[in-house]
Amino acid sequence: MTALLDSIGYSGWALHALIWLPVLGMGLVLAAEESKAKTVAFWWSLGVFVLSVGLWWAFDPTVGGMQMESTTPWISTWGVNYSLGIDGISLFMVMLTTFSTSIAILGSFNYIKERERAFYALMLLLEAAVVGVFVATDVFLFYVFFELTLVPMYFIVGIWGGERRIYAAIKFFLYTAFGSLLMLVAILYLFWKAKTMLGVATFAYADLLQVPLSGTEQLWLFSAFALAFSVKVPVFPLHTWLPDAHVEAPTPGSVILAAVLLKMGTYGFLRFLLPLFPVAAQHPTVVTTMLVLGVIGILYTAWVAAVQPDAKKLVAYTSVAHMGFVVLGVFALTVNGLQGGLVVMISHGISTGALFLLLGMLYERRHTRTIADFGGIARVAPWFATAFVITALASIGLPGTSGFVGEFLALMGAFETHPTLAFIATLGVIFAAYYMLPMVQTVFFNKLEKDENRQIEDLSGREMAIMAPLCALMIIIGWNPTPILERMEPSVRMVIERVEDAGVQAATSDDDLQVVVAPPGEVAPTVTSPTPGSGTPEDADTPTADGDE
Amino acid sequence: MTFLFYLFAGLAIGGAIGVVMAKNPVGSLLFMVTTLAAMAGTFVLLEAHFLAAIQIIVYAGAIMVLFLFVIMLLNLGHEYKADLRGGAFSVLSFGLIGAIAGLLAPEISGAEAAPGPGAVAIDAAIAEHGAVGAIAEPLYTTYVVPFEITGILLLVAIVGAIVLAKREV
Amino acid sequence: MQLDFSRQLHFFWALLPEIILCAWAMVVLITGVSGRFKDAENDGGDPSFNNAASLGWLALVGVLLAAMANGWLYGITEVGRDSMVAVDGFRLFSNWVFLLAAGLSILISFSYVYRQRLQAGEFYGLILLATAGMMFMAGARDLIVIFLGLEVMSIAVYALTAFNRRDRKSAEAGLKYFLLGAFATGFFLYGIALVYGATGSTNIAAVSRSVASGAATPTFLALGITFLTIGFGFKVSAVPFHMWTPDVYEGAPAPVTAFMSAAVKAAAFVAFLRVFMVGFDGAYETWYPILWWLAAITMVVANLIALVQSNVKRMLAYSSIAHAGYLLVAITASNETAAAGLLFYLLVYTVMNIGAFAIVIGVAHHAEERLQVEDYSGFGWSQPLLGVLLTIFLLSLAGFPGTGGFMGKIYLLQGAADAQLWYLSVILVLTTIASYWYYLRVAWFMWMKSELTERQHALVMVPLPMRVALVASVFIVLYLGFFPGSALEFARASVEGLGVMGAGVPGLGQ
Amino acid sequence: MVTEALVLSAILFVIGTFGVLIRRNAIIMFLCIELQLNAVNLSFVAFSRMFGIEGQLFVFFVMTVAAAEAAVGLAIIISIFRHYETVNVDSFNLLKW
Amino acid sequence: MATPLLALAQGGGQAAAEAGHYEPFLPGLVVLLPLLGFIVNGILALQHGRASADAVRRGEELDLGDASSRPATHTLPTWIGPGVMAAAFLIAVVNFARMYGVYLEEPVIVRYWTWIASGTFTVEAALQLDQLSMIMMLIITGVGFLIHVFSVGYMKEDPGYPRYFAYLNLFVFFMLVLVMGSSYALMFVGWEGVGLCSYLLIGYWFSDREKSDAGKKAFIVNRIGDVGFLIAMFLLFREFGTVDFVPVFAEAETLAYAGGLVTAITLFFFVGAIGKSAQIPLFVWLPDAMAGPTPVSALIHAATMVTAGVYLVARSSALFALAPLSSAVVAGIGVLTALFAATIALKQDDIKKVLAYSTVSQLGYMFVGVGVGAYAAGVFHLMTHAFFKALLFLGSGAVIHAMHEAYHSTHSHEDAQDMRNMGGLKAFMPITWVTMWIATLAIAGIWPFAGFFSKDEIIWYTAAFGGAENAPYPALYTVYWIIALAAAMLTAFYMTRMMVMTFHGENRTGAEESKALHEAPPVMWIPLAVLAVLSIFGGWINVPEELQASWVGLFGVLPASEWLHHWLEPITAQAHHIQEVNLGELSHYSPFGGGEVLWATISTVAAGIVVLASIRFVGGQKVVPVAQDEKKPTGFAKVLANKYYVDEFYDRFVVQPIVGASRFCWKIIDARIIDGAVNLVGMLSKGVGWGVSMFQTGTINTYAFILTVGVLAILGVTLL
Repeated sequence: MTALLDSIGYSGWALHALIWLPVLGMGLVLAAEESKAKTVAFWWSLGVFVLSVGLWWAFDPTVGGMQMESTTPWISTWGVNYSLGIDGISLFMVMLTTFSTSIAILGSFNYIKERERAFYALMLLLEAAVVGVFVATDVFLFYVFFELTLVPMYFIVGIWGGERRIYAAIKFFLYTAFGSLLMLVAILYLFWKAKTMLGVATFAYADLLQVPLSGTEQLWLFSAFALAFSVKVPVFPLHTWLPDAHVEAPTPGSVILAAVLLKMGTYGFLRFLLPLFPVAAQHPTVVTTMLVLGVIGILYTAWVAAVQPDAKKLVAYTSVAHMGFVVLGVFALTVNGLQGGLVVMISHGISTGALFLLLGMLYERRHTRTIADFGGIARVAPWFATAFVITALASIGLPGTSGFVGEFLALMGAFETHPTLAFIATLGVIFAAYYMLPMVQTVFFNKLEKDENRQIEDLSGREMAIMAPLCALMIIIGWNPTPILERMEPSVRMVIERVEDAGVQAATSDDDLQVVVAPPGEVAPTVTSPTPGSGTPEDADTPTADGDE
Repeated sequence: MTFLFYLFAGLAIGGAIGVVMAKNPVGSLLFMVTTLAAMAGTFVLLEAHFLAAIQIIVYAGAIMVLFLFVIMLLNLGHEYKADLRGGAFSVLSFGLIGAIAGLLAPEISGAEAAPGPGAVAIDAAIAEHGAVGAIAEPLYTTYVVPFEITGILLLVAIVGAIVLAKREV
Repeated sequence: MQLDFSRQLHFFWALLPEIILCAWAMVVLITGVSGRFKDAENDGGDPSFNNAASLGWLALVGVLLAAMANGWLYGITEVGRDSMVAVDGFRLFSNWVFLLAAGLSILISFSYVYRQRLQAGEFYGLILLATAGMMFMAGARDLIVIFLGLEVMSIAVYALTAFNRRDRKSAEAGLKYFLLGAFATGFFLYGIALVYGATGSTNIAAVSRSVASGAATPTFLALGITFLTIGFGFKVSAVPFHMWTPDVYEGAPAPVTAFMSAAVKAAAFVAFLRVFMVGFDGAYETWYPILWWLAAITMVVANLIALVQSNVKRMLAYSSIAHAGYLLVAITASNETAAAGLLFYLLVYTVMNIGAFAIVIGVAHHAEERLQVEDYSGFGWSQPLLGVLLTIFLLSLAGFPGTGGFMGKIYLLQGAADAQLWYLSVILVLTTIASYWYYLRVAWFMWMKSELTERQHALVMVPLPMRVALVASVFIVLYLGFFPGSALEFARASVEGLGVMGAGVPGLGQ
Repeated sequence: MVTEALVLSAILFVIGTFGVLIRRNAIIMFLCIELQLNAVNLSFVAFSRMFGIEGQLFVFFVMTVAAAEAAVGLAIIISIFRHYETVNVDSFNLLKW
Repeated sequence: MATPLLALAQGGGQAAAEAGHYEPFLPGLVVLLPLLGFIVNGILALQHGRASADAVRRGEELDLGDASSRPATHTLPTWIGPGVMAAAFLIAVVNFARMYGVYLEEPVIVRYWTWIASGTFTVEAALQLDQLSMIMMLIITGVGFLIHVFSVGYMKEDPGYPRYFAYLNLFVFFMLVLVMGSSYALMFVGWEGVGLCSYLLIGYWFSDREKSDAGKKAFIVNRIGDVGFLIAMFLLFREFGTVDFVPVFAEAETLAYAGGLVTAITLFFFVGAIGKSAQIPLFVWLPDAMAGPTPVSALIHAATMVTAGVYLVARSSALFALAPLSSAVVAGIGVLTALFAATIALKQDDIKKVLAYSTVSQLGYMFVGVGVGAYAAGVFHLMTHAFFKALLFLGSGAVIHAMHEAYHSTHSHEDAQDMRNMGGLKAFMPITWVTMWIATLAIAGIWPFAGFFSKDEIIWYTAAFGGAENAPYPALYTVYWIIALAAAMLTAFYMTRMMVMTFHGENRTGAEESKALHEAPPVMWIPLAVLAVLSIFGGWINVPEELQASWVGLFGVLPASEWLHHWLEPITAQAHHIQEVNLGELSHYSPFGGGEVLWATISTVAAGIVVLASIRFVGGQKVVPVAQDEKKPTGFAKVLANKYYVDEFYDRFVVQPIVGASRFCWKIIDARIIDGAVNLVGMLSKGVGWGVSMFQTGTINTYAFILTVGVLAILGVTLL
């Protein structure tokens, strides 16, 4: 395989291709006939996926840093580069994206019945943007892609969604934009800091890592970044956009939303939050807060999910619970926790994506999502029921499925550092069964009472082709996650080491890194305040003080 | 001198108040002319003789007549009821204006503003070029650009006025 | 060529673009009143190539000539800083913006002029003259020239606002604009007088020196700055001096609104920036809190009110107020980055705003009808290209990545960052979120609501010139969104020769 | 006397402003604006006693501007009168909120 | 096929015994075969499901009544299901033969691949072969095979036949992973996996809502226990950095004796065991689990899965021995459960419910065994219980099968499981009657049946443990001992009651129906017979050495004194060592004096008397069929019949509050507070926008006024 890749010169260009091929495909789809659009889109996205599979072998699992890097100056005035690269963290996110997109497109053949060209074009645009998020190594570029993902999703939800689609779309849009725009200010602060401290205008991730930040600054910037990513994840209590968006979105939209868009948040945690602000990231209050929110996310949303009458909303809430495990794993700040978090991300992408696809298929057949409308479907659709049960089990983390590996490692990692919280989080395992099984039961088991349900068809060939790889992946990852884990580990270790090093420095030095312990909001002199009145953001902007003179 | 100044000032202020309070638009206009004339007087006292003349000729003579012309054209000269805003609005406005005046007056009166070198330079220029020449000289040299722009301005005004006031296209 | 302003002829060269525009305006006027082109109403046919349209094309030639002159001025160097007219990158860049705005506005006027049977000669002539006034403002190094330029521009725009004499809304808008504009002019003029009283000069360089040296009378200076702020604040429609904006924008003919919201605002901002950042640099402490609050209130109020607008023109009016708020941040920041950001943003704003208005004009066929958001229901699907374009313009106005609006906003924020205006930056982005709502609202009506009948949307009129304008706008918006590098560099270079800035001001000079 | 002139100017300016605020008649409002401009002129003349002839020059320009504004302004008033048959600004509220 | 395998076993075994080491024989295949069976059966089931789905859509049912017309998807599993089990059993036997005679001190670990390797945590996909897992393998595959065979007869007319075998195979696969996995993590895979299969099989007839509910309940309750397991694992990992058995036990003694950590670990493990083995307070799912097909109850809810908790404690004996408190809790919960469930069983009328509570009760005994350090005894009881309880369940299955067919023949909807509808069945099904009596005597602890030896040993050890030199809570163990004895008597009573009600007296099935009653077919009664043999002789492998010479050991005739103890010695040695060091030698102690022989005699005689007395007592009671039974139990009997209202208690105080809280979270916190806050921000923004836009009156004076306000404000800022 490696030889094959070498023979076609597979290298950094592949990353560019993964971004731009979907854009090209978007053009092709728009140019195609309305009836052919879906076929074109599917094969094109499949091609993109195949291309991304090459990364698996081209990736060097022994290296922790960025690989396959390439940099082109983009906006030289600001030191912005169009620079891409992947590491063990982004590799799987990229592959998950390309995979999910193909699957989602294939899964929307029957669901999307009007304005197909526009739909598939937006799907491909979304794919490009999401891949961009995961491979960008320039913070500015990252931000651009991060925001760009909103637009296609906004339209996908808003145009092809359900009854309250507009409300959901706008809520999704504003909620996520709210976080990311504050992050933008934080990014510009970093940029400004880099400019003043390092003397270069740069947005490069690697450069921004070098920016010395005081403890207070770290806390502020951390908060801004964390807010942006937490909305995306979403972390309790910033999650209420998600059920609406998921429920109203068309199936493929939900799939992409669950499979990859949420991952952008947790990816941001790993890529930016921890490495850029290591001192803040291990501030006890911060860590405890995030962990507590993660735990609340796990338990609370599990409860909320359990009483949902709408199957899709139920699954949407479970997403929050799953992402709670990721948050827990990440802020455990241990290798196991981070790796677990990453595996949960992958697993959640596959299993929740599959659940949404299946619910979509049900919706195509029955035009309802209310759990109580179903019953006994396993009798008329055994393959369907089987696929659903496998997926549901992967979702609740049954050992032998991908869900278990992730949750197990995440909890284990959390247990190493925060046993009490991890203990509470483990209870989520119970509530996973509490929300998922009644739904499975009511939909697929019980008596086949309604005549409409009697006529439900089993999986078609196309649907089997969708579910087969998904189910296979759930089980394969469940039994042999090591190839994935070993590719992630060096990168994860780098993150952890960076956090730990910063912790050691903070503990040994007596500069204002110690301020970390002080409550946020206190004024701390910064290193660069040659003139009075500059300095921290707090006092630079209080004109009344000046205006009184 | 001082007496004259205060006389003119009193006239100007009285006229101004008349402008604001007069019931009939024509009355307002006449009060305005009074004010303008009184200000021309203060101009004279401030050694701006040419401007004083212009003030009477152009302002009181031309512009105010234009106003009068429009008032007559629109047949507003018969109105004898005040269109002052009443009630809370005028009270608020009064308070607001009072506050602004209360802020402005002490600031301006408290500032050092004595006749400086400018007075001497003006006297010298008038001595050299005469009252008109003293203004004309810089107008056509240093301030030639704004002067030319004034021309454009008038062109714009003419075009605008014609286009808007024309009865029907 | 080197200019020496001791020779009067050199003023001619220095003002060549303005002079060309004024002269060309007269040509257009004369052509307009000449018999052949007089009859705009019953020549019928294609709005792109009728009698009235010929005047439009003629005016465009003037814009083009002025643009050539403007380009030619890049080869010119000047001597001395106390001249009345600046020949620097800042002015020339601004001129590009005005000319672009004028050109695009003319292009989108064709169908409006045709449908409303306006007097084309006067219409286009006044646009050219207004543009000339703006250019005077941008190039002025003297408060009096700024004032006169402002008046040339304003009076032309008053006339343009009230231009559609069949429409009482237009007349009403004209009156409101005029009365309030004149009212604000009074304050502005008082400000000039007080600055003159404080510093003994109206020349910005001289004022700057006087202010920096501390020779200026503080009371007069403070009052002068206050009143100038009010004057400029009115023109850029900063809250609370914005009250005229929505009414006037709604009432004025749509192309004029486009022109106004882009070019007039740009001119005011350019002059604002030059006066405050160069002239009153030394008094930064005095005016920075005022502008800080002005910017903050403007952003907040405008964006909040825009949320409840259902008339698209009015919504765009509030949006333009909001953008004024963003631009005020740049002036508050008062450093080179911010200045460059302001220029860049003006460029982007001009293009995207006029682009959006172009489609509004296209949809609002006949008179000023069909301006409600509801009228856009299903518009995207019946006119996909226009729908996409409007979406792009709206996204750009919202400041979304991939569009010039985003880059502009980033540049403004960078300027704010350099001045460490963090709170203001946060207010900016938070209000931006509110703005997403009303921009996307149009998008949702366009794409997500059920369609109106085909017939209704078939009435959308997009003649050739408007298409040109749309293509140009969207190209520029996207180009600046994806490859802003050269334009940014250009903007940055343009502010280099602006003058003393950042000295003794906190947060500057790094 | 310069100071007194400035104070007078300020007073007139404020009265003009007051007039704009409380009159309903568009022409009178405009007249009040003219009053403001005149007040400023007085300032210019006063300041010219301090700094030189430029102050008087500015008055010259201001008068021109006032004339131009008067022309266009009155034209607009005529124009609107044709629509509304009144110059009472309270009537002009087609555009609001 | 079997012959060469046996040859392999013999050859390997002999060679191994001579060399003193053990050569594993295809252990992976033991696990893999059921998995393969699952996959093949599963695909068959799905195809079969398609066919029946088509029928359902047409509004029909697949006709499976006629054996010749059954499709291949229905007939193939008959061979695949039991087939893979037979093969697996044979391989297990081969392995056993090879291990037999070898004193294997260290377990043999067969590694396949690295399952999870992350940072500091590594766990291999590896099977561990040692004496304990070997015993479990034999029980699972052996009893499993028999039950598979029985199922062929029992389920043959069920439309979901292939699916049934798929689940059953999958269950065996997971059960084998559970007992053969070389680490807690792998054990957990099996642990949850069997839970899953239990869920699927309980809800096998998923069209019946109650059965479906029962499956769900089993899964969720099991998961509660699983959390304990998980947490124990995390604690182990925190301490040792691994969850593999070998290194954990090697390091175990670094933990402080009776320390907090080891107590916590073991208690959490025990929480897992409670869930899986249906002990107080998590036993509620097991009686409901009887909703599954009866062979499933036999295999999963009697013989294998529910004993996983006992296996877990036995496996972790080194840890439990270090935690006397935990051990006391284990034994205490065990003994309480034994008594509690036995009392409930007294008043149950459903034959399977009686057996279910009996299972809970017997599991309690096993926990008493492992709780008092008699790990081998616990495992011993596990094994004998597997024999006789499987037999009882299968027997009841045969009865239900017959009853069902009887009612089916008249289209009656009477309850085929209620003993009040039975009676006098011995005439119709003699083989079942005999075999079930054997099992009843075994469970009642009558000498020389299997149950006597295992149960007696546990009871005796309970006393002995309390008598140890440094016994932590000696008085407590005396109490345990008394309760255990009492529960044994209750067992004898309710089992006899069940037998009498089912087989003796008048037949109450109904005149018409009774004509259709008949003995089970051979495919069903042969497994019964095999199990009956095991229930008789199964206990003889572990006759206590001290008693071998007494009548209990038939004066030395019974073979293999304490064979199982010796066999498990390598597993339990560490625990016994720890016990000896900390508690001292276990004395031969009885709370009220008397020797072991005496107490053994007392217990078996007492049990015998109870059995005889109950035959008379129950036989003398008038039992009326369900249809005519209007007498509702009163007083304490009512409490017993309603299972102490435990389900109701849970529903009221656990389930309802959680559901209520969930609704509260959703409707109030999520929708009102959080989302309300979000929407409020939006509405506030709009409201403020609307409010501010009210200044936009359209009047120029207002505009000028506001402008002037701005002037004043700025003047104020600059000048003041």
